[in-house]
Amino acid sequence: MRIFKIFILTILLFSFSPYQAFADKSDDTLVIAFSREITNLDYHYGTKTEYLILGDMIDDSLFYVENENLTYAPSLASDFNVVDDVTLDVNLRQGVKFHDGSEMTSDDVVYTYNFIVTNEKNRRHKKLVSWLKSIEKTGKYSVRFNLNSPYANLFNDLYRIKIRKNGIMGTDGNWDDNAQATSLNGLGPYKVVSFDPGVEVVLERNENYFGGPKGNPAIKNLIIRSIPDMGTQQAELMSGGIHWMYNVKKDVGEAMAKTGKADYQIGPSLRIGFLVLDAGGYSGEGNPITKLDVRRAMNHAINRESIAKNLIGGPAKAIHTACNPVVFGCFQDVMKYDYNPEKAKSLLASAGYPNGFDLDLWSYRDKEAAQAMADDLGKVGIKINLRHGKLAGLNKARKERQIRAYFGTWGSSASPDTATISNIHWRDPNKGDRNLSGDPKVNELMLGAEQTLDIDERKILYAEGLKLIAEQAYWVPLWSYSEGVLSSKDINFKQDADGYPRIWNITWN
Amino acid sequence: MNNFLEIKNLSIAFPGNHLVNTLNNFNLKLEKNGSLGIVGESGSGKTLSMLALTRLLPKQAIVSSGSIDFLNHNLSEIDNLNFYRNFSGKKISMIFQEPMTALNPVYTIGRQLMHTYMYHNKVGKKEAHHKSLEMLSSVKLSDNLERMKQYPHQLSGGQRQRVMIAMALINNPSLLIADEPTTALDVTVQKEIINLIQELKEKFGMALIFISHDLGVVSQVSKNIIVMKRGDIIETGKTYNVLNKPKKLYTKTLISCLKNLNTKRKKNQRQKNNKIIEVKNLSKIYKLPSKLFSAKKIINAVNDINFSVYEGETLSIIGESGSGKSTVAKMLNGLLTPDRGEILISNKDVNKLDTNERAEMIQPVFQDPYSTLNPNHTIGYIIARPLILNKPFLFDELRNLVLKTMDLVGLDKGFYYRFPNQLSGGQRQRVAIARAIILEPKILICDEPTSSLDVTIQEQILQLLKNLKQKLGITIILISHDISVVKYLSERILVMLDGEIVETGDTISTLQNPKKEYTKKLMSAVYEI
Amino acid sequence: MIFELIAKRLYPQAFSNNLSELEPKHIFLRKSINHLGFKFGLTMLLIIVFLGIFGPYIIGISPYEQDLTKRLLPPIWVEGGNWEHIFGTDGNGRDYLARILYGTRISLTIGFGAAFVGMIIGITLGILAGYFGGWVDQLVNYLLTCQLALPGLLLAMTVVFLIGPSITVVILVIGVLHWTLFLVVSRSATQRIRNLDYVLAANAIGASKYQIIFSDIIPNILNQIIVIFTLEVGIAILSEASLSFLGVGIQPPTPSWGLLIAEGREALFFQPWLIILPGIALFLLVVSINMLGDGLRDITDPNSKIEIQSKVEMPLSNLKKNINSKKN
Amino acid sequence: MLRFIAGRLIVVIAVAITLSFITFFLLNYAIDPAQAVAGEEALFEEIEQVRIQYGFDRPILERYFEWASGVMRGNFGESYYWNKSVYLLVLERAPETITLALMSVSVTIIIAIPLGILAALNPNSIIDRFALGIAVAAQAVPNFWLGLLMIILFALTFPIFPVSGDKTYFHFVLPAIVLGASSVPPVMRLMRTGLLDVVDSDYIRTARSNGFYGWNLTINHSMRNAVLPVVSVLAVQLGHKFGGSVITESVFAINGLGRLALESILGTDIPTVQILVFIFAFMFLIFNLFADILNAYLDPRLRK
Repeated sequence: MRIFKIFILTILLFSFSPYQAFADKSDDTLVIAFSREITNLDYHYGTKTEYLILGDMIDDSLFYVENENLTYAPSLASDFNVVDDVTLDVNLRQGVKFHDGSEMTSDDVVYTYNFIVTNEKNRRHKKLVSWLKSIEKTGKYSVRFNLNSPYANLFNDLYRIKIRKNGIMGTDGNWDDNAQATSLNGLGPYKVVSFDPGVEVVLERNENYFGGPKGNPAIKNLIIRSIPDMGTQQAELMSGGIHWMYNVKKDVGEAMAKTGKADYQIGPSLRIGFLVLDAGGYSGEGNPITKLDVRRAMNHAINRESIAKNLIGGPAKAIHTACNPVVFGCFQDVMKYDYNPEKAKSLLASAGYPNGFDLDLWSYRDKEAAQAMADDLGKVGIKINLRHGKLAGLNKARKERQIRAYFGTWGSSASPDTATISNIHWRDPNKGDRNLSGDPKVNELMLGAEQTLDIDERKILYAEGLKLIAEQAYWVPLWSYSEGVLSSKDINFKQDADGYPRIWNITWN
Repeated sequence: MNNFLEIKNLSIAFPGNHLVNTLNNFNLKLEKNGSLGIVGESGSGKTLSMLALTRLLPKQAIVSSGSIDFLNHNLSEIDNLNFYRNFSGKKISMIFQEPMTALNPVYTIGRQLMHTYMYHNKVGKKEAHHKSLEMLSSVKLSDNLERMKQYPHQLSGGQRQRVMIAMALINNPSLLIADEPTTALDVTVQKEIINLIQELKEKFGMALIFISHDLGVVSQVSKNIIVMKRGDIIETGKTYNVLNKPKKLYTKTLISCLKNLNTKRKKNQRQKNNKIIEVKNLSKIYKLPSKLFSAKKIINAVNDINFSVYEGETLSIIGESGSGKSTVAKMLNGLLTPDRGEILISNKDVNKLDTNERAEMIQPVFQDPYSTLNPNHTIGYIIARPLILNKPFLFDELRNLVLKTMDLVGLDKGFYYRFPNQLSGGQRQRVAIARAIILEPKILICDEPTSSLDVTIQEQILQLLKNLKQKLGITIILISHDISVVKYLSERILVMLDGEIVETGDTISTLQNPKKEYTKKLMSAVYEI
Repeated sequence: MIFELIAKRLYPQAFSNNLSELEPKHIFLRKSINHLGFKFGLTMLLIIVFLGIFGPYIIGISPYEQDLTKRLLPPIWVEGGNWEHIFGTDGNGRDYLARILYGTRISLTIGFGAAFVGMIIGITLGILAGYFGGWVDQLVNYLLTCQLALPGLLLAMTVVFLIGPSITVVILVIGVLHWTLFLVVSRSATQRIRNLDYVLAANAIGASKYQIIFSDIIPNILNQIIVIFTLEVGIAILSEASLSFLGVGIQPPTPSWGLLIAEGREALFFQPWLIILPGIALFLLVVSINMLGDGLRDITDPNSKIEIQSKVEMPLSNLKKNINSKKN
Repeated sequence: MLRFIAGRLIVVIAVAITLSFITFFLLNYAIDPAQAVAGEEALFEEIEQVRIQYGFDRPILERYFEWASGVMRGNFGESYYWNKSVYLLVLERAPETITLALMSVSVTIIIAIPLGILAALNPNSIIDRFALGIAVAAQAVPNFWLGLLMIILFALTFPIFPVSGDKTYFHFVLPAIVLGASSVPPVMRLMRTGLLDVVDSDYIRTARSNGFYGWNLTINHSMRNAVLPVVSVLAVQLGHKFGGSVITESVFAINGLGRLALESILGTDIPTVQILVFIFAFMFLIFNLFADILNAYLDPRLRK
C-alpha cells in the first residue's frame, strides 16, 4: 500500500509544479523550431543546415553571402586584395569584440585557420581549407592567405570558417574539440545564454555587435527548440509555443495560412532534386541504364513540371541542368528533354526494351515525389521497385555499388555556386561513389572549373560539363525546390532569394 | 420456533439447468448442543444446504424456496449486513475441507486469528493476541507465540486444520459446521482432528453439523444423520437406527458397500507361484530446484527397498501421502528411472526393456479419472491405441478386439465414438482399465484406482478388478491409502513410511495383528460401522 | 441469432439438451454462441477480411493510380468531397478508400504471417523445453531472456537497414521478435500435460516421445496456442504499423496503414482524415482480432463460467424469497 | 538468497553480453563504421584512412573485445555523431526517460488498478464491460496515433497541457498518458483476474464465513494476494519504460534515451546505439530480477 501512496503523492507534486508561461512579444523573446537536433554549438563540428543557421547567429567569419545578389561580402574583413592567383590579403575590421569583450585581431584569425588545418579530427572543415598553403599575420588587423593553387570557391570557404579566439581550442597537438561545444565565445549578433544539447539553445542579442552585412538584430531574446515531429511543430505554432518553423510542405503551409493563425511564405531554395543514373555500369556491366537511349527515355518519362507544380509548389520549377539555375556557373542552354512518354517508349524500344525493365530506385527524402516519379516511369514500362529508406542505407548500398538509380537532392549549404554541388557529385570515381557517369571527361570539366579564379573560364568549363551531362543524360535533373516557412502573425519574416532563413532579420509586427 | 436450528423446504437451483433443483426440499432440525451428520456422495447437495445457511452460496445459485430459523430468528428476514455482523463467525462458524487453501497465504496465523476476534469484539490488539494464544492452546498446538508469527505454508496440514478450528471457535459460536474437515488429511491425522472436534464441542457447548462422504466417520461423530443423494434427502433419523435398520434402498447399498469392503476374509493360502517381480535395493531421490531464498532440497522418495511379487497375486502397497508408494508404482512401470537398485520383471530389468515389450508386460491404472484420458481422443481410439502402437497389423480385427474389451470392463458399445468428457468418473476409470488390459499384460499396477470415486462406484470398480483378476489371471499391484480397499482386494500388503518399507505380510494377519507402531496407528484410524 | 441459426444447421447434435452427451467441439460451439465479444469480433473480422479481399474489386479503383492534379481531396463528408473519391485522395492523388481497402491485405498478410513465424519458433522451443526439461529447458530459458531483453524496435530497424525492407523481410523480422508468448504458454502447458496421467499412460502403452508430442501434447495445447496466435496477430499488425510509421517497414507505394498514417502525419491538423481513417481501420482490425482472441480464451478455458445454455429459463413466480448471499 | 541473486546476476550479465555481441555484429554489417565516421561526403581515401586510424580494418571479434573491455572499465566510447562521450550523452538523456517512465507507470497504476478492482468486484456489470472495453481499445491503439490525437485534443482544442517539450513535469503529462496507456491492459487484466481468483478462493470463503464483507473483505483480506503479481508486472513494465519509448519521445519532443536511440540509428552512430541496446537490455533484466526479489519479499510463501 505504501508504494501507491508514494506514487500518488509524486503525481500530485508533479501536477502542482509551476508550468512555464509562453515566451512572446511582451518579453521580447522569439522562439523558433528546428526538426533536427543541435547537439553542439560549434559550427565546425556540425554538418546540418541547422548548424549553419545557428552559426550565422552566434559566430561570424571573414566573409558572408549577401542575400540580395547572392555575392560574397566582407564581414569581419573590412576589405581584401587579390594579390595573384594564389595570394589573398585580407584587412580586418577594427574594434570588433568577442562575446567575452576581448577584441578580435589577426592573431585570432591566424589561430583559427591553423587550428582548422592541423586538427586531424575535424576532417570536414580541414577539407574545406585544403586549398590553404599557409596563413600569415601581416599586421595587427591584416592577414595573408597563401594558396596551394588557384581556387574558385575561396570566399565560400572563408565564409564557412568561423573565427575563434586565440588559444580557445587548445594548442597544436593538444586540440580540445569540445572547447566550444556547450558554451561559445563567438562574434555573432547573438550570444549564447544557455544550451541544453538536443533540446534548446537560448540566445541573447549581442549589444556590441559590429553590424556588418548581417546588421543588428531587432529582437532581444531568441530560443531555438528542437522538435523532431513536424506535426508537433505545427501544434506548437498554433498554440503559440513557437513563432517560426521551416521546411514546411506546401499543403500544410497553405492550410495553416487559411486558418489565419500564421503566415506562409514559399520562396525559392538552392536545393535541387535529381536522379543519378549508373551510366558507368558500376552496378553490373551492360545493365539497361548504361544505354544512352534508356537514360534519355527516363528523362522524357518524368513529368517534372507537374510534380514541381503540384507536389512542391511555390517557385519550384523543372530544371534541365545538374545545378540550380540561379547559382553561379549554371549554364542553361543545354539539351532539354520535354515530358514525352511516347518518345520515352520508343527510345526504350530502340534500346532493346520494348516491354520495359525492372529497376530499383533508391531514395531517402521527399517520399511523395519519389512515388510520383516511380508512377511516371512505370507508365513508360520501367517498373520501379522503390527503395525508400534512411540515408545511411542508401550510402552503404551506393558504396557497395548496388545502386543503379537514386533520387538525390542537394541544398548547396547556402552557397550560390555550381561548385558546391559539382565537387561532390562529379568527383573522380576512384575517390567518391556519387559520380556514376563513367565518363572521365565530366570529372575533368566540372572539377577543373574549381581550379581557376578566372570567372569566365570557370563559366565556360561548367557550360561544357553541363552540356555533356545533359546530352549523355548522366542524370535526370528534376526540379528546383522551394522553401516553405510558417511564421506567427506576431513576427515579420521575409524570405530571401536563396531560401536561406536569416533569423536575425526578424522583427516584431 | 423452539428449535435451535430448523430448515424447512429449502430448495436451491442453478440457472441454465431448466430449473432442476440442485437441492430439493431440504429439511433439518437441530437442538442446542446437538450433533448432526450429513452424508452423501459428491453432488448430493450436502454442502450446498450448509452454504445456504452461512450465505456462502455461489453467486449464480438461486434459492427458490425455503425458510431457515436459527436461535429464534427467521434468517430470511435478516439482511446481509446484519447477518455478517451478528451471525457468521459469531454464532455460526464453519470449517472447510482444504486446510491448504482455506487460510490466507500472505498473512500470519496471528493476524488472521486476531482480525477475526477483533472484528466481532471491540477489543484491542493486546487482548486479541491473548485470546488467540488461548485458542491455539485449546486446539493443542504448541509453541504458540512462535506459531502466531508463522505463515500457513509453514505448518503441516493437520496443524493448519487446527488453526482453522481455533479461528472458527474464537468467537464462541453456538453452531459449528464442519465440511469434510478431514478428507484432505492423512489417515493418522484424521483421527486426531475428529477427536479434537468432538472434545471441543463438549468444551464449548456448541451444536455440530458434520458433513462427510464417509458414513463411518459420521456415525462416529453424530447422534443424528441425514443421508442425501442428488439433492434429495433419502433418509434421516438417529444414527444407530439408520445404520442398523436402513429403510431406503440407497442407504442399504451404501452400507452394504462399506460392509462389503470391510468383510473379514479368510486367510489366503499362498500358492507358491513364481516370482514375477523382484525389486532389489530400489532408491529414488528427488532434487527440488533451488528457489529464491531457499537452497536445493533433496528428498529421499524411496530409500533402499526390497520386495517381490508372485504371479497371480494381488499385492497392496499402503501408506500415506509422501510415503513413496506412487514413486514405486511409477518405477515399476518404467515411467521413472531409479537412482539405485533394479526392478526385474520376469528376470528382465524393466528399464532395459523395449517399450513395446514392457507395454505387453505391465500396465498402469491411475487415480484421477479426469486426467487419465486424452480429452481429444474418442473412447474407441483410446482403447485401441495400445494395439495400434504395438500390433500395427490388426486392421479389421482391431475394432472387434476393442469392443470385446469394452464388454469385458462393462462399457456399452455406444461409447465407442464418445469423448471422455461425455463419461462419468466410473466409466472413465473403466476405459482406463480397458486400455490397460487390451494388450493382456501380466501385471496391472493400480495407483489409487478408486480414491476419486464415490463409494458405490468404488465398489463396482473394485469388483471389476477382482473379476478381471479371476478371468485373466493378472497380477495386480494396488497402491492405496485406504485400508478397506486394500482389505477387499489384496492378499499381501506392504506398508510404507517415508520411503521405506515398515511392515510386510499377509493382509489379514498383518492388519489384525500389526507389529509395528505405525501400522497400528494406521489401523486405529479406520472407522467401521 | 444468425450465429445460432447457422450453427444449428451445421451441427444439430450440438443443441441436444442432454449436456453430458456433447462432444468437445459441440461444447465449444454452444459456448461461443453465448459469448458476445467472440461473436462481435468474429463478425467484424469476417467483414474486414471480406472487404480486404473483395473491396478493391468492388470499388474498381487502383490504389496505385496517381493524379497529381487531384491531390488531397477531402472525403465525402467534408466540404468539397465528391462521390468519385469517397474517402478523398492522398498526397499523390491516389484514391484513399482504395488504399485503405488494399491496406487490409497488407495488415492481414503481415499479421498472420508474422504470428505464424512466431508461432512456429515459439511452440517448437516451448514443447522441446517443456517436454524434455533439464538443460534443454535452461537453454530455451536463456534464449527467452535474451529475446525479452532485446530492444525489438531498434534491432528491427537495424535488420531492415541491413537487408532492406520488403513484405517478406518485415514478416520475418516481426515474427522473429514475437515468439516469447508462444514459448511461455506452450512450455507451461507442455510441462503440465506431460505429467498428466494420459501422457504417462501413453508412455506405458509404448508410444514414443514423438508420438506423445504429436498425439497427446500438441492437440491439447492447441486451444491455448490459437488464443495466443490471435492476440499475436494483433500485436504483429501494430508492430508493422510502428515500423512503417518510422519508415523502416513496408515500402511506398504499397499502402500499409502504418505508412498511410506516417504520410499523413504532417497534415495532421488540416487533413486529419489522412491519419484518422487508417488509424480507425487499424483500430477496428486489431480490436476485432483481440476480441476474437479474448473470446476464444474464455471459451476454451476449462474453468470458464460461460453458460452452455442459451437462456435462463426460470419463471419469475418461482423466485420466492432470495436469501442468497450476495458478495458485498 | 545471496546465492540466488548472484546466480541471476550472472545470467543477466551473460544475456547482456550475448545481446551486445549480436548488436555489435548487426550494426557493423548494416553500417560501414568508417563511412559513418568520415561523413557522407568523404572521399574513398578518407574513408580508408579513417578505417585504419580507428582500427575498423581489424577483425570484428577483436574490435568487439576491445569495445567490451572498454565498457567493463567504464569507457563507453566516443560518439561520432554527437561529438561527445557516450557516457555523458546517456547521463544527459537519462533523467528525462526516467521521469517519463515513472510518470507513465504512475498513470498505468492510477487507471489500471482501480478499474481492475472495480471490474473484479462487479463482474459482468457495466463497469466491468467498460474496463474491458478500455483494455481492448488501449491494446488496439497504436502509440503514435494516440500521441497525435492527444496533442490535437488536450493541447490544441482544449489547451490544458503544453504540446511538447520536457521543461516541467507538466510537459510530461500527455506523453506519460500515451506511454502509460499501453501497459493499462495487461495490468488491469491481471488485477481483475487476480482479484477474481482471490474472491473465489477458499481463504476468502473462510473470511466470509467469519463475517467479513464489503470493503473490509476486499482491503484486509483480498488486496494483498491480488496485488502481488501486479507489483511484479509493474516492475517489469517500469523496466520496459526505462528502455525509453522511441515513438512517444519523438512525438512529444522529449529528449530521452528513446529519441537518442532513434536519432543515433538514423545518424549511424554505432557506439551510441551499441551502448543503448546494452543499457536497455540491462535495465530490462535488472528490473525483472528486481520484480522477482520484490515478489519474493512480498509473498511469504517464497520467503525463507
